[in-house]
Amino acid sequence: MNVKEIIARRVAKELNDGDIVNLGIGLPTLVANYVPKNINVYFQSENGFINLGPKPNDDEIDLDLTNAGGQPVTILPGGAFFDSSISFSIIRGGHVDLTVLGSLEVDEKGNIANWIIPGKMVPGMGGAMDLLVGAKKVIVAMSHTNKGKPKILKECTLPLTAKGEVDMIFTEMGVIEVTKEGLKLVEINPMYTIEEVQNATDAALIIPENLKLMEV
Amino acid sequence: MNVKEIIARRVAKELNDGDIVNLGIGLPTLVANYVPKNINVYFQSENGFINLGPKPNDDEIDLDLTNAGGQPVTILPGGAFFDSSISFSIIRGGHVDLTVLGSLEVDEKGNIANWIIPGKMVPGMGGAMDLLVGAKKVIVAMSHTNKGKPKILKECTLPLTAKGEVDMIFTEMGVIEVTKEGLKLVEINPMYTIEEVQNATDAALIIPENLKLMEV
Amino acid sequence: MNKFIDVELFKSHCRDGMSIMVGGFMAVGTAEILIDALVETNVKDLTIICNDAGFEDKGVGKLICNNQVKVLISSHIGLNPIAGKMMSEGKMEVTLTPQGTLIEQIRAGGAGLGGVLTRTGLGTMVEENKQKVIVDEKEYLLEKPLKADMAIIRGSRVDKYGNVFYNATTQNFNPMMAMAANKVYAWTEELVEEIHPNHVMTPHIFVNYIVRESW
Amino acid sequence: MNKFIDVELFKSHCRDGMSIMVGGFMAVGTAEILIDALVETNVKDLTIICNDAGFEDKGVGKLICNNQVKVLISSHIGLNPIAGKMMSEGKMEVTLTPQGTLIEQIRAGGAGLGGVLTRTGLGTMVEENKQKVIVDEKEYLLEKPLKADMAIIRGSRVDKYGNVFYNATTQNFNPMMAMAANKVYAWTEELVEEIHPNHVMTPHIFVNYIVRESW
Repeated sequence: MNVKEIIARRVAKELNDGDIVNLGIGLPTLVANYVPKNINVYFQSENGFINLGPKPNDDEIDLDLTNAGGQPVTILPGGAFFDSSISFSIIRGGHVDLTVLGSLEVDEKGNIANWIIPGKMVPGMGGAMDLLVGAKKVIVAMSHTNKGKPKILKECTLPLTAKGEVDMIFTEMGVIEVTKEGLKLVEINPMYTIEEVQNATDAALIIPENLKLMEV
Repeated sequence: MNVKEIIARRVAKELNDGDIVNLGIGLPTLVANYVPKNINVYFQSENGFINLGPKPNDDEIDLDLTNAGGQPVTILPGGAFFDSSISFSIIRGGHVDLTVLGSLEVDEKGNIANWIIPGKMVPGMGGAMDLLVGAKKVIVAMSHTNKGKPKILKECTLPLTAKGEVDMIFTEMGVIEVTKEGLKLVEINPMYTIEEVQNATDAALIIPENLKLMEV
Repeated sequence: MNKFIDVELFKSHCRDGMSIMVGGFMAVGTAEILIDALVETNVKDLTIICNDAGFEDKGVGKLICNNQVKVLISSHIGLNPIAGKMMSEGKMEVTLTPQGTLIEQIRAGGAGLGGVLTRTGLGTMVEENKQKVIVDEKEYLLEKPLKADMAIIRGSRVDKYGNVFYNATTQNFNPMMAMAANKVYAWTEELVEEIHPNHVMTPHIFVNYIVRESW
Repeated sequence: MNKFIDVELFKSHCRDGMSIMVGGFMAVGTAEILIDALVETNVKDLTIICNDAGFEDKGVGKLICNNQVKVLISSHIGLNPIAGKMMSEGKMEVTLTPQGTLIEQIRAGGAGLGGVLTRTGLGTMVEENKQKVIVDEKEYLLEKPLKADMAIIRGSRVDKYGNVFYNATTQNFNPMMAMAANKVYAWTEELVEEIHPNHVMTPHIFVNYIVRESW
């Protein structure tokens, strides 16, 4: 199992029956592959529909039906299309229970930076700022480091996407909760020691007595 | 021809091809009966559709299809239904070319009072305040006096529905334009003298050299 | 997730002091059966948000005439004389709001906006005690978002997932109210298997319960 | 009112310096034929308002790559590398706006609102030089309405009156842009006699011209 799979599998366990969920592009998209069989969750695609389904077979592609990345997808039974004003009313009005986003940096205040590297990469924020502010729960799903360099920081160095909106961070090393006291490691991947996780993290981690093992 | 007919017929001449029009309840509704044959105008019903048509025959009544007064009506070919947020975006966004409303009082500043008589009548403003502020052109269509008492005043005495939004006033006595200089009588019903019109009006009327006869 | 409940269960959800948004325009598009059920519960001190006061025997008018409404937020009460009487006698508090402002306030509540900036109501009683905001040298009234504990909506068709389709002018306030209330109860005459995703007017995620007279 | 024009007539309406709203999301729901026509006119100094920068060979990306765009107002430009290059070289001014804010700004333009009060963007670069408004002790950014000289929309079906129906995810920004621009040009693959009034997504009153390749 690779890093992305470990993370996506673990994040999927956070889903509750009936949840309305928005998954960011990249790693977060994989979460849809691991939804527990006994629950129904509804994926929203911010370009305008609910009940996002898997990719179509080549002979079933409908060019009018794409996800927020512009890729052909399907709509599951019971779905509905709407315009962008409704789509973002869903997002900003607090109707999304959970959003899962990738990130470049997250810090101990729950700040997140994932939309721009000045002078280098300027993709734009798309719907990320809206999702971060509007979703009831914000999960960051990402590799713990970038080529060995910590991505979980005391303070973000890149321009923020949102201030204090991140609730939890899931990486291949463990699960971290953003609390008022700081970042709390609540689960650890048994392949790593606490010391290794802390060394890969710029911010100080709070280690609770009941630190659990991350199911991988 | 009664007073209402005179007024409605004259107002109908203000309609231009392609106009989007909202008619208030009562006298203004009659304007729809006199639309010039050679033009198309589109009546909006603020409860949620465009291309408002005439009342249906008894055997054609659809209880799901009513006007802003809750009365059964029809929709003409090419019409469209929408929710109240779109309906009032049409009104407030400046997409209504012309609204025709009745009134209790209008004054020389273009102020209008037609939604409440404190202690007596409190129907509420419905969509009138939105129409007055949002429509490109506001026409008041009403009897010139109320039981002999002027309704066109120096200054409204009742609580305002909108400030300075009225463009023209049509009564059985004539047609009045609201100008920066004051109220200008631009047409007079040949059945009345200028003196009679002025006597029935509280505000001073500007009488232009080219005062026209109102077609009745 | 089974969203189906009967009228009796709906009644058990109704509480004194609740705020309730009721879709409909002069009772067209109002779920009368749910209003009747609310009358039967006799819950009191309700805050009702509805375009109008209905009629004495139709729409929210029935709640008003049964003395269940403490506060009414509405654009028009003229067709229900009892409402006007109760207002002037101080038995019911009425906030009269321009219709366009009212629908935008409800939309803002559902869409997470901080308020509505509008020119409607400037220079009138409507602006009293309200904040004003200047944008590019033009003045606007700031009208606050509206939310509610419950919304009662009426679908011409509802599918088993809770998707709603509204026919003709029954749409009016229903779709925006469905987005602005904590719990949304949809009543329908016609329950269907599935509404085509292109024709859904209120997506299922906004509908908590589908109420039928009995199951 | 005859709304039908061909592409040549459309081209004659295009001018240097115009502001143009273009519907579509990653070019899905974009009227490509009208973009091609705009490229052919070679009009310059355009202000383009679009969800994204499209691709180099798709959507508004074609206008950007042809050096016709002076200002781009958009939520995302990542899939068109030329756009990023032109931005960093100062050849094109780009205003990056959160997608939800962008659609609300367009809606506010069309609906006559003074602006949008949103928490999106607070504490980020997005809030720079913008007015903030406090409502009930909570802070909101004031984002201004957007309007344009022209909107280019794509209907899956358009009827002879100009009513528009959008299929699946082609809807996106199209309906709100149709309300916020001075002149609206609708292109469609399928011209029909009449769309049922319950299924119209953009009412005919917002559509000034129906453009087809030829008549």
